[in-house]
Amino acid sequence: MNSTVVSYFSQSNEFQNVTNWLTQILGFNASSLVAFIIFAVFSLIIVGAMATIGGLGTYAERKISADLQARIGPNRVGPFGILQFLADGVKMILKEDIVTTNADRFTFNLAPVLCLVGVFATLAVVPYSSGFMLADLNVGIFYLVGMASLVGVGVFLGGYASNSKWSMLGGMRGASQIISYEIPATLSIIAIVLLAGGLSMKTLIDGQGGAPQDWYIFHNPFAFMGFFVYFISALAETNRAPFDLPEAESELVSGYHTEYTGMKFGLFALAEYIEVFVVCGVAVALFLGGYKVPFDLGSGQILVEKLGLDGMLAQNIGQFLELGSFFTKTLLLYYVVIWVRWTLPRLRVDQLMTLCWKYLTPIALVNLIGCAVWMYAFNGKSIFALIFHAAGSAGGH
Amino acid sequence: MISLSSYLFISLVLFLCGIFVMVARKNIIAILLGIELILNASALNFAAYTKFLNNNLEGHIMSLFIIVIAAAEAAVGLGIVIRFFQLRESIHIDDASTLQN
Amino acid sequence: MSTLNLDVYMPIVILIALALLVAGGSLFLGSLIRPQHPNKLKETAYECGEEPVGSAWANFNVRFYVVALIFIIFDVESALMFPVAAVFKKFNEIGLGGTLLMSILTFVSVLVAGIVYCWKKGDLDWVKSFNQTNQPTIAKKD
Amino acid sequence: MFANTLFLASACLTIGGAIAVVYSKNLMHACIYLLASLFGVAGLYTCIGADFLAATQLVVYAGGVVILMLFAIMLTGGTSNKVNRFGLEKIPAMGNKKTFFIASFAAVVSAMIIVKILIPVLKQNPSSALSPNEPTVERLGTLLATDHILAFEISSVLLLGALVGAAVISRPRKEIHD
Amino acid sequence: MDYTLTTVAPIVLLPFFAFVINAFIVKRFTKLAVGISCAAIFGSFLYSLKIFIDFLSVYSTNYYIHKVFTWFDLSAGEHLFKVNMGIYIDNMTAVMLLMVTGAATLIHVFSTWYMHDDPRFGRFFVYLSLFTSAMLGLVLSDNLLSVFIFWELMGFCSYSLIGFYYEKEGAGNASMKAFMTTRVGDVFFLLGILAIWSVVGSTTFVDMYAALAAGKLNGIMILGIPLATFAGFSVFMGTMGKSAQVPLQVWLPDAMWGPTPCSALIHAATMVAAGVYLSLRMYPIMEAGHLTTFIAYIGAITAFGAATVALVQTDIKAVLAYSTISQLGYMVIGIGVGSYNASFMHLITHAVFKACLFLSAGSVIHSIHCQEMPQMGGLRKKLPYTFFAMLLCCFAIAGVPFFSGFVSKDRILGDALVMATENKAFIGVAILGFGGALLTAFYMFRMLFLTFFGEPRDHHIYDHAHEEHIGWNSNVPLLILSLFTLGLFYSGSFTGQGEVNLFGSKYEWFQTLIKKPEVSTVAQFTDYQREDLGMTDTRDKVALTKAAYDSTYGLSEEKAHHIHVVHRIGAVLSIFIAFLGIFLAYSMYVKKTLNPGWWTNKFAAWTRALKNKYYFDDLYVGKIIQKGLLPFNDLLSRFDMGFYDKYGVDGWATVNRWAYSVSRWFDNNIVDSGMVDGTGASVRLMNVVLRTIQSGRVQLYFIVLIVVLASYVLTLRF
Repeated sequence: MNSTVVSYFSQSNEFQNVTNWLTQILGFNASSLVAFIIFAVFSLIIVGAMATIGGLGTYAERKISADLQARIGPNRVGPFGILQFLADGVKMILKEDIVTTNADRFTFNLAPVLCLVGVFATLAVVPYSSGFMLADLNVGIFYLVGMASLVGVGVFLGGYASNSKWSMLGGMRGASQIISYEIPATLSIIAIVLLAGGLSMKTLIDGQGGAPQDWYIFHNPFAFMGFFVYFISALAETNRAPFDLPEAESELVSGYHTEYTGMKFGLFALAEYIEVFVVCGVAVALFLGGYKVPFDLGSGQILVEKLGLDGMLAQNIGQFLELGSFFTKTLLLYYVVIWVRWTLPRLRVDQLMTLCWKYLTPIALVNLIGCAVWMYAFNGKSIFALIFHAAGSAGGH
Repeated sequence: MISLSSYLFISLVLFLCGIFVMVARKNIIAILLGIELILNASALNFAAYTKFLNNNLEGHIMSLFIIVIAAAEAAVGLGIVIRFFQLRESIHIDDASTLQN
Repeated sequence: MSTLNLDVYMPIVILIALALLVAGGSLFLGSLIRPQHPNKLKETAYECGEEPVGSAWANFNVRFYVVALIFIIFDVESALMFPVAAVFKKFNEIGLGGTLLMSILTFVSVLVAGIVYCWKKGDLDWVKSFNQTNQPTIAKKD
Repeated sequence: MFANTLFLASACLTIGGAIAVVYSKNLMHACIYLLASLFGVAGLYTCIGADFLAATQLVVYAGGVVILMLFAIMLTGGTSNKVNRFGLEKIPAMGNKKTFFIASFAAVVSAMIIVKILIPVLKQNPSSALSPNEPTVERLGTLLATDHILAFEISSVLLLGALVGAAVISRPRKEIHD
Repeated sequence: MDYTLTTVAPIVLLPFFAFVINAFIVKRFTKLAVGISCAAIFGSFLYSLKIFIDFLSVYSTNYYIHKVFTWFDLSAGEHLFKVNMGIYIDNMTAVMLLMVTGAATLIHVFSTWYMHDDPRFGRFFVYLSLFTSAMLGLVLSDNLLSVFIFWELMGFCSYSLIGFYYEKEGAGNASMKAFMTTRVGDVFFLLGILAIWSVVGSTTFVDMYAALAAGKLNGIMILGIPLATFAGFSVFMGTMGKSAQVPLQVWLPDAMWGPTPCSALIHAATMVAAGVYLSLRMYPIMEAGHLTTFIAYIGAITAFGAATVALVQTDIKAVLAYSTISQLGYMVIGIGVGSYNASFMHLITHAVFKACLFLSAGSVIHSIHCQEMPQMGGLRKKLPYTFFAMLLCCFAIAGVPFFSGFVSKDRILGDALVMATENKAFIGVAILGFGGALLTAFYMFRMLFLTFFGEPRDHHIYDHAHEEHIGWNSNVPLLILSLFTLGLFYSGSFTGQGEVNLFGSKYEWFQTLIKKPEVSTVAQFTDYQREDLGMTDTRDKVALTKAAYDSTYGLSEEKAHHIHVVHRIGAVLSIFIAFLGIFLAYSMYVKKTLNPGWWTNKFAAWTRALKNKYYFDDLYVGKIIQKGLLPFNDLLSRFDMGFYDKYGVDGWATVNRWAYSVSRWFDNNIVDSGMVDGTGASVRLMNVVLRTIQSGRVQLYFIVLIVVLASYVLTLRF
């Protein structure tokens, strides 16, 4: 626990005081309890934020699509229709919950919960800022891959449990699509792990810098390709267009959630939108420098030196800058995802599989090998470092 | 509470459930579920022993390879089941009692 | 027990609990206020307005399985690759990068051989070419 | 405190899942219970500091094996009971009283074996002083890249064999006669 | 000059990799495969040359390189079981490497011409590469175990090469014969290895010498035979098989079924040389086992007998094959009479001139598509280069002064003569040796005269002899090899001391560099270290001065004088004999003053015996296999039928039948009479019972497994 929320707070004196006080009152070491409380509070905050982002995602999607199609989009509820998602949520809760007669009730109820659990559990390792991370696991990125694969089980079970042919087809397609595209995504991640030399999110981000030339995407040509492979695979993994085969409304009605109504459908949708955010966040963390801010503003050192601010305050400011950095990049990617959805036509199922197995996976393998060879050949230096080094040695001395 | 004996107990229960499933079920896929349980029990044992006895990570390596082998076994086993189903339209274990045909 | 340093896993448990809570809570909340008027027609599965014919739990095409199969092999491969990849940088710094690179290359190339095999044999093709008449026949019989 | 909670929860999930697998009458449900049990095992791994193993358990089992099993269930006709063209029960029942009786006999006998073997081991009372959990990924990677390099490489051959073998077996094929 | 395992390994691995690569690409890229093979062996040759030059620059009898690594280690506590592998290079190895790679390179080059229109052109080179690499591995080995591995590998390769034209029945039979005959020797060889291992605990040569020096082998008996005798004899049996000594010589003449270049390789550089090489390495054991007389007589009988058989052969390759056996006999005589370095020298010189002879014969055969000498004649004008090369080689093999054969063979014969003067038992050896030398000169020149001189006896063949198809890659190897038949290369001195002497000198490099491994002095070898990777190098440089040489070979004054005198007599005698043989051949086949037909008529029975190769094949096939092995086989089968089947199987059946009837009665009357009613025969009843057990129900098996395991475990006491 070196870079989680709790460790960030434990730097301040008040935290120690509160802990000691509680220890005296309760008669046992309360640090765990305090940690639990902090974690619980921040988990709630994050879940709330994510629910909002997911909700706003639906709003943004409709608004952006309207822009792209020269329409106005939602504009009734609240200013510019921004409260539309709340209205949607209320509607979801109020809708009747229908379970078809032939459905497998247990599985039918379980499927959306599984999706939601899988997505929420991944939130724990998303690095929002250097101090604002719920859990900095040693196996962070690997854990994320594992938890995200629960969504595939959820989708499949959702399709299965409905006992409807559309759902079943959608569920089968969705599961096989999710698992297929997990491969190029994982291989791209391994390439970055090779560069960074660790699995924890902190290690992955610390290898990069604030300025773009220090990001892993520009580390070498293979990582550059790897970013696109990862991004395409992430799109497919979250069943986003142009890979929304499982819910292709023109052929499968609504895919695996055809039979779902009300809040259960809402849970699927929420899980999907949060997952999009998570995969964008992972792309940012792995390739685009994560929460890093240029000039080392994140640690606040420069503020202390130049402006003479108090250490803790400077650190807090740095944290907010980092949060801003991370969310800006992530939301930009989020925008790209929506943009892509309304720009590109949907793939056919055979094209989908061909793209995954015959293009992305071989490219990802080449990237992996290429990154390893690059690391070995240039001793881990990025292409910019090499260029600067060459330019420096050519120009000076 | 976290002790070797508790881990051994859990893996014993897993193992017995696996045995039970393997013997009681007549569905080949269900039997494969039982095999997965047994493999998990053994992998858990390895990890527990390496933690409580010597703390070098050899047991983890062993567990890792058990997981690898379990995955390979599941892939091949289910492939056989599917082939068998294509031939016989059955996945009853007692139908799979001849070596030929 | 404090030596076990398990507190890092706290947020994961909390988040999973929260997910269950959110799902259960919203469903429970909805059940209090939402209407409940089931009828037989409403509870039939959607099949373009027709009466559903048979169960949806029928046999599916085996190519789904082949995809899942290749997936699981690569999944396991990545599980083995992750720790090795994580130490690659360290090994490279102490001058053992070459040997590790060779072992990674060997490992990957063997798997590449597998995927090339599947590619050549057409297991990666979703739609089989037409002159190939090895479509499953039994599975479609009933 | 939290460690105990995590351990208890994981253990309950594991054992409960396993027992549910035993008593489930529906194959699909049994598969889901298996998933729960495997999750519990992952939790148990984390309790003894095997974080990488836990993540591997999640990736390989939750993401891989369970999906594969679900697919296989669907490919063999789901869980509905039907009679095939030979008049046989197409999707066999999950067992009956007789098989359960035999199975409990087998379980009891194997429990006797294991307890017989385990008791002397537990009597020796191995040191229960717990060492603090340390990150395992790097050590595992070093072990895999040095001491167990052969196993590492050979496992790729195993996986290759599994891939080719299973692909050949399950490849759609035209039936020769009939 | 700092050789390690990895730096020496390319000598073996280059041809081996050529083999591996070619095995895959040979079908499609034949030319490339051939190129790879030739390049690989040439690379090995260059490397061997470097090693040889390095050894010459040290110029010490005691300098050697020995590297070991642990192959596997199964030691458990006290019980040591550790197998080391390694390389051992001393002067002998260096010379041997140079000879093998050099001859093999030239044979490869020659083969590109000889085999180029063969449908299996490429595959031939695949075998050649493996064959050469096996031989090189054998030469480099430091222990008997790896020698045995490479030895068997060579056996396999010779099998493939002799049976290369497997469409011909003769070739298939010949390959089988070669394989089986050498196998007889190999079994003994393996026994010898095991015997040595059981006592020494290692199969390394140096360990063996050390154990011998320490007297560990004294007093240990195997089957009532002293260990050294047993081991030495067993290993020598291996040599007899591989180097075609009486009575296991029968395979070598048939080996000419293979393509001629492969015969050249087998007869000269690799296979037969391996046997003698092994015997030289194992010399201390054989000496300690008092086997020298036996070995000398085996050699003498082989040398003389094969020479006599060669007299009547009409096939040009058969003559050469018998001359090989005969010359190998001389090498073995050399081992037997203690003429260690002369024997080794003869191995080298013989390899060179025999390779040249076979290649020349190949050139002739390929030009006229015929191997029968009576149909040749007068080819001197058609094939001038071949004739020149063959002439030099015949001089060499006949023992004409200034040629290599004289230098080495004369020394062996001289030593045999010395031994004969000292020990009456060796008189026979000397007589047979000199007689063989006479016959050698005779039959070699008979072959030469029949082939190249006189009038063409078959004009059809003569007119179609097409020299124009002969390219550089056939003539150059011949000429290079024939150049090296000059004695100068072997009896010269590399240090500049002393003169080149007709009878050899003390300073000639062979004499000074190759030293008999003496068990008293090799004890120093034991101090080499075995570290983890075994990359230790204990080198012991002793600059060889004249004084050092004299002290090493210290002999008393009068004895030295005696030896000198006897050697001089032997030399004169052998020169006389060589010229006598040549003169006889000349007068018989060129001048025709003597009629060979008269001789064959006079000694008709002998001629028949010779034509039939002393009836060895008939003996083996007719007597030993037909009369010996087959009746034994019959006996065994009768035992099988009469005893096992009658009492064992049938008796058991009776018991079973009784059990069936009991159980039937039991079932019928007590258990369930209705069930058994339908089943009449007891066999069918048993079927039913068995089928219920073997139901194919995996779960049932599993339960049985658990129950059995439980019944085992629960009875254990912990």
